[in-house]
Amino acid sequence: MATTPRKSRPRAATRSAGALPHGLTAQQGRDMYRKMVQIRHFEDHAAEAYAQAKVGGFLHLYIGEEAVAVGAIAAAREDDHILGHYRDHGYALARGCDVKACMAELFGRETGICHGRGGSMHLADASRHFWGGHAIVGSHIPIGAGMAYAMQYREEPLVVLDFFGDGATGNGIFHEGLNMAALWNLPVVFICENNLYGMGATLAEESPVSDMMIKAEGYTMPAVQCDGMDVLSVYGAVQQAAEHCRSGKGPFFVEAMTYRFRGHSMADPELYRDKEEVRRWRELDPIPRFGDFLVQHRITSPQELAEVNEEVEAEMLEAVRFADSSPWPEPDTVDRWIYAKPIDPEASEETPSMAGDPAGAAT
Amino acid sequence: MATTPRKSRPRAATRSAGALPHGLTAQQGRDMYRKMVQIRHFEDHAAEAYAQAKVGGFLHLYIGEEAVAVGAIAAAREDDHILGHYRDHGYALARGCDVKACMAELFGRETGICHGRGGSMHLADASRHFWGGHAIVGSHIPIGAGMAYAMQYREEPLVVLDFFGDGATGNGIFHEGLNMAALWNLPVVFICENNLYGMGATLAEESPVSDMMIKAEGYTMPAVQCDGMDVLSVYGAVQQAAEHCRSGKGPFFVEAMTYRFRGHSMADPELYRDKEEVRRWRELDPIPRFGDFLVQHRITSPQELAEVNEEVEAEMLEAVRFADSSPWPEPDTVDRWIYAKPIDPEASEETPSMAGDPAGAAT
Amino acid sequence: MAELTYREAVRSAMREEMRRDSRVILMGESITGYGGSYAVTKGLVEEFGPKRVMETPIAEAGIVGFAIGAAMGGLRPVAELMTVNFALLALDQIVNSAAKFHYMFGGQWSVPLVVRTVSGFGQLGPTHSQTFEGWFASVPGLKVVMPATPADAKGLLLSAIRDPDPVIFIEHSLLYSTKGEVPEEVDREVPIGRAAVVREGTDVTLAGYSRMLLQALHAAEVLEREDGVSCEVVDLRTLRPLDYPTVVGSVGRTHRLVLCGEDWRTGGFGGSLLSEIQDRSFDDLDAPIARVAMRDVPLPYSRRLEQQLIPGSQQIVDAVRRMS
Amino acid sequence: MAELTYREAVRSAMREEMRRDSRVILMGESITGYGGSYAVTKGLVEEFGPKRVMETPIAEAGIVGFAIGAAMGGLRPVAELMTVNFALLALDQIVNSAAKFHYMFGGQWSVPLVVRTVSGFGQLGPTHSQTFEGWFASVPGLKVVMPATPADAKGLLLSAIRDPDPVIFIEHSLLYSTKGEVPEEVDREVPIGRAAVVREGTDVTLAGYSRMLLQALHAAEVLEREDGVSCEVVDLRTLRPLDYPTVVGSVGRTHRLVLCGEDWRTGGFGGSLLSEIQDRSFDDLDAPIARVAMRDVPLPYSRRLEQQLIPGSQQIVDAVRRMS
Ligand SMILES: Cc1ncc(C[n+]2csc(CCOP(=O)(O)OP(=O)(O)O)c2C)c(N)n1
Ligand SMILES: Cc1ncc(C[n+]2csc(CCOP(=O)(O)OP(=O)(O)O)c2C)c(N)n1
Ligand SMILES: [Mg+2]
Ligand SMILES: [Mg+2]
Repeated sequence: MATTPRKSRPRAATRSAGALPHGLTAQQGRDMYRKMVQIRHFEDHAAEAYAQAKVGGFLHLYIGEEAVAVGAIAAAREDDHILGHYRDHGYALARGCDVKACMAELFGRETGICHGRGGSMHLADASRHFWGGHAIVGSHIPIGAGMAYAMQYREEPLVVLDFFGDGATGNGIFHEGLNMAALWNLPVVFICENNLYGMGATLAEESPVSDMMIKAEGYTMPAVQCDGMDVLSVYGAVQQAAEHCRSGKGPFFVEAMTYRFRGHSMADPELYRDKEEVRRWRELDPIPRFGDFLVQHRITSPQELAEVNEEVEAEMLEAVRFADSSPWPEPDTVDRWIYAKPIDPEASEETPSMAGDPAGAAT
Repeated sequence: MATTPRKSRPRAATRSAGALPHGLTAQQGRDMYRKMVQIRHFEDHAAEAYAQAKVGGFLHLYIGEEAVAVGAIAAAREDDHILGHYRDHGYALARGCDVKACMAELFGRETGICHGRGGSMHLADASRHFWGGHAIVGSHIPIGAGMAYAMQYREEPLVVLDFFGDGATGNGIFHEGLNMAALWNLPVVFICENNLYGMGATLAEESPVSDMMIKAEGYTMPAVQCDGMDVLSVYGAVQQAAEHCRSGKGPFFVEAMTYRFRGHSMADPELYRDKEEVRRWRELDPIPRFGDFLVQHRITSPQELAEVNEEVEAEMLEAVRFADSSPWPEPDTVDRWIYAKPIDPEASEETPSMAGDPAGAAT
Repeated sequence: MAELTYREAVRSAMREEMRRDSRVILMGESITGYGGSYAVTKGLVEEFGPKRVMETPIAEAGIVGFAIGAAMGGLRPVAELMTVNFALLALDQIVNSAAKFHYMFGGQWSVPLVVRTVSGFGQLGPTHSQTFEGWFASVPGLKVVMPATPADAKGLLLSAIRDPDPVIFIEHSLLYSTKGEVPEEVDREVPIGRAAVVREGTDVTLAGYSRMLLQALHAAEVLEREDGVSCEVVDLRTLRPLDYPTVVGSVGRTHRLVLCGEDWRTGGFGGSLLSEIQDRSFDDLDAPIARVAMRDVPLPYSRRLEQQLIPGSQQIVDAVRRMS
Repeated sequence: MAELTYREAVRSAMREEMRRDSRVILMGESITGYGGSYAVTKGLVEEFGPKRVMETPIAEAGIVGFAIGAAMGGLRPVAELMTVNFALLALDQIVNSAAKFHYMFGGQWSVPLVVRTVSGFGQLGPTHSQTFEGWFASVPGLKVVMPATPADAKGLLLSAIRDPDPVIFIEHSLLYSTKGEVPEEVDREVPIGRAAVVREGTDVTLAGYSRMLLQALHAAEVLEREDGVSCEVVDLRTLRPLDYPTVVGSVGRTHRLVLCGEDWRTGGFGGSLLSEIQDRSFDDLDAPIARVAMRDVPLPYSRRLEQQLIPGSQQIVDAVRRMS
């Protein structure tokens, strides 16, 4: 059982003031910091609203793992495609989805990013190329491969980032998706968030190998491991992966070693791991760690960081207010969107000719 | 695309007269030869009966691959468990199932080994620890792992041999089964019959790696490749694998490189491979090859081999006669065996007490 | 008799059967350290150890396939699929393997397997709020059980584990904390395949199962109090094989029938039931058989929309009122 | 008009749509070199190349998931699942992904996917002889089409490919070699969601789809000739959304209805149909609605047993005779 955090890779502590690795600008660095703070505060408020029964169902917090979504998505183009699993607030916010709409989704309101239909596990924003929030473990892995195929087919220089957990690798669908991506050389980065647990199962209970990247070998897929508690390490890995994909070299596998500070979902009594382990990992909290780094490198100052925290907190309070005061979906809209093209046979004449009508394509 | 037969491993041609490798006795060698001939003749007759519409449905011939089932099953104990896919005549006959009952199954008769219910794809004989004939690709892979678990749990020194094709490795269920077998260190030998095609798909279309044994690596499972056209090579590989399993060291993966001389099923027009490739593989026909070997090593003589052929042919003619003259299942038996313990609510009193009846266990 | 929750009743059936029969093993996702996503298996790995309470990878098809093999190898596996929504991943193994082997291999062996799974809702969103009992109940070779009470949960699970055939045992997440008297004797099986008249009445029969049985009982009270209508309530308990005689007998007395389910109206199990009972009871019926079912919508997350869709006692009351 | 087989009709819909719309791609097992296990896709890879006619691994869930993603990425995938028996492996993707996305993401995008698959039998044994249209038809978000004739096979497949929603398109192996007139114009869609009265009559309505439609037509002839009974025959064509008005209208004229399907009686789609039509037509009906369906048995291999079980025109004739 992997109970001790891995040694993190050497930090970029020797760089000169103002310089970030991987060609990142200072502004990009500050943005990444803000994004991580946003996710953290968003979820703290979500958890609070859950305790007040304003948010229901399953709520899976990403707290502790923020560096993965933020680092990875920052390394991609804005129009690269994102898919992820149900622990999805991080992907949404890292991609810049509207904070209020995300919060309203959790509150089940009409103003929610999916109009309250999907809830926490099913955030999505097609306009920002964020394709969900998928609650069936591993289901989005072949879906991501399929999107990558569409990009390749249409000769668009876009890459798909597909995020999933260590637990997903035990499911056959993971292998079917990787196999197809490899067979057809598709531009998809598979990002495994190895947080050592799949719900209550430990890594050792899920898989005979503890490095998930080994599973890419059967598909001759290049893979790297990165420190998922270090946003720069993730950025670097995904930058390399996305470049590889974009240049037509096929899929890439990134394993981010990370840890969720909270339970699997709000219902989790966390009996399967010990507090000491959690404490050790909390010391690697990616937010203060990256904050310190930015200060050390004089990219920002402690005051600026405090301001970011305050601004984000104000933003979240506003989001909660917005969500809480937003209207519920109208009862008579419950049938909306079952189909993109609803067909009402009740409206049909009784005996259409067998040859059918020559109406144009619904494309 | 793999169109050329691999070089076969060095043959045991330098051994002294009467000696067989792997500790095999001369009698065992002759038995293995007879088994291969049985399978070949059985299938020739099955194909003929199919052409006469006496056998229906899907009929998948094992012709060319006989060395795999025969070598593998000879290397196992008689009470080791066998599971395989729909191309299953070879497993049944190699395991010593009644030839007449197998033929009658193909003819759909009550005397069939499964009373005509299963047909060619679903042969089985529990009394001989042959658990089918499974027609859903890959489905029996976790089933074999589960049987192996039962052996381990019950501390029985038995091993499971689970046969499947190269095509099955593209299905998620293959991975789920291997993962579990590895996690729990189970006594199961996974035997991949790599015949270069999954129906009409070439190896290159199925998998980015052409050696299926590579797929065992993600499970840290030991694996060997053997020459599936050489019954001794298969015997040696499976002997090693079964020993490994039986001594508690966990699962083992054997890849047998082989080739089906006939189409995927009787319906196959074989447009996807060229005749020249088939011809080259036919030169490696495992039956004359092993026959020559036995003669060379003076374990048998050409006359004896000819006798075997005649005896087997007579046995098969008799089997066909038996099948053809066997009774059909009685119409009113069609509901038999849907349940092991049929429950007839029609026979119930109308208002049983809510606590139910305290009848004993149906164990 | 002891008062147990439905959750405790399920757990105690497993515990007692495991104590009695060393062949019984459990397997499933997060059923050990975590204690099961609905805490049903809590404490069992501590008592029986990891060889008998197996933590599995997230591999539903593999889990069921593995359990089938274990059953063929002489064990009595109880496989938990965390919810019935994930059972879709295992349908091939359930339908093409478990349900077929005894038949297609000519009765040579059976598959004594229990698949425990859970239906339910509660803002879980469209992918996590479905129920598919009608699908399972359409498959010859499967037995399908959906208990409504703690006593039945225990008694039917005992029967299911002892049954030589594959049994799909569907619990309901909204019932886990309901309480009821449960007989203590180990061998108190409730037989598979028998419905029960749990309330006698003269005017209309309400037939339901699982959570809808409780809704039907509640509706019966309301109808008695407010309308003076006397409802007979039948708990179907087993959907396959279904105890038609009990339902037909009840309809013979009341001449009216409301079928109560939570699955989608179109294609739901109620349609099949209705079809069969109409055949058997046509002359007894004074009104068309009514159905209460889920509207044909993927159940949305939003509390308001969800509450509007979930069938309950009010819909049953309405259905009865529309009849008379 | 040209005379085509059902197989050619399906193929020509794909070919024409692929010529018209470069976004249309096909994917499936053995659909290229082999030409498809029922030879439906023969010649297409030669015309359109392997980027548009994709040979896949044997990975049903992956195929459908991949096709969903391709659809989201702007393509119009037609995924072939070799038979509906193997579709069980892909049910999660069909039900929890394809059918849900448009709804649960609040209408942001749709999944214009066609899953082509095949029902049928012919000594294929218990695992290979099933049909699950009722399961698909119970899922809101899916459209389900089962054509009976070459003209409909072509016209409905054109509609399905152009439809923005996921469509399950179920062919029948025993129909592939049947012939019929098919309009040649590329744009001859047959609309999804409309049934057709394919034979007019006055005494009883026979409603069926796919192979059972032909059996119903044959039964109608027999009944006219031998019994002087005039049957109206309705081809349902689309099971979801179902064209109830056409069925109800016909029952309004004939007052009797036989529903003809091949799926298992218990839990089969006929039950759902019966339930709904009974609701709508109760006052019109002079007799209980009759159903012809598969007996609840895993279809055995043996020819004799199989022939005894497969529903056909004789059972329809018998059902009508029992009614009058
Ligand atoms: C197919 C399927 N099986 C089971 C579940 C229940 N479930 C939800 S999350 C989860 C654990 C997933 O673990 P992992 O992939 O490591 O992701 P993490 O939650 O650790 O981020 C499980 C078992 C599910 N949603 N889908
Ligand atoms: C799940 C599933 N998908 C598809 C099929 C149809 N099918 C039967 S055999 C076969 C090819 C299998 O190839 P392989 O595993 O290599 O075995 P081989 O036939 O070469 O012995 C296919 C696709 C099936 N039976 N089951
Ligand atoms: Mg995890
Ligand atoms: Mg093969």
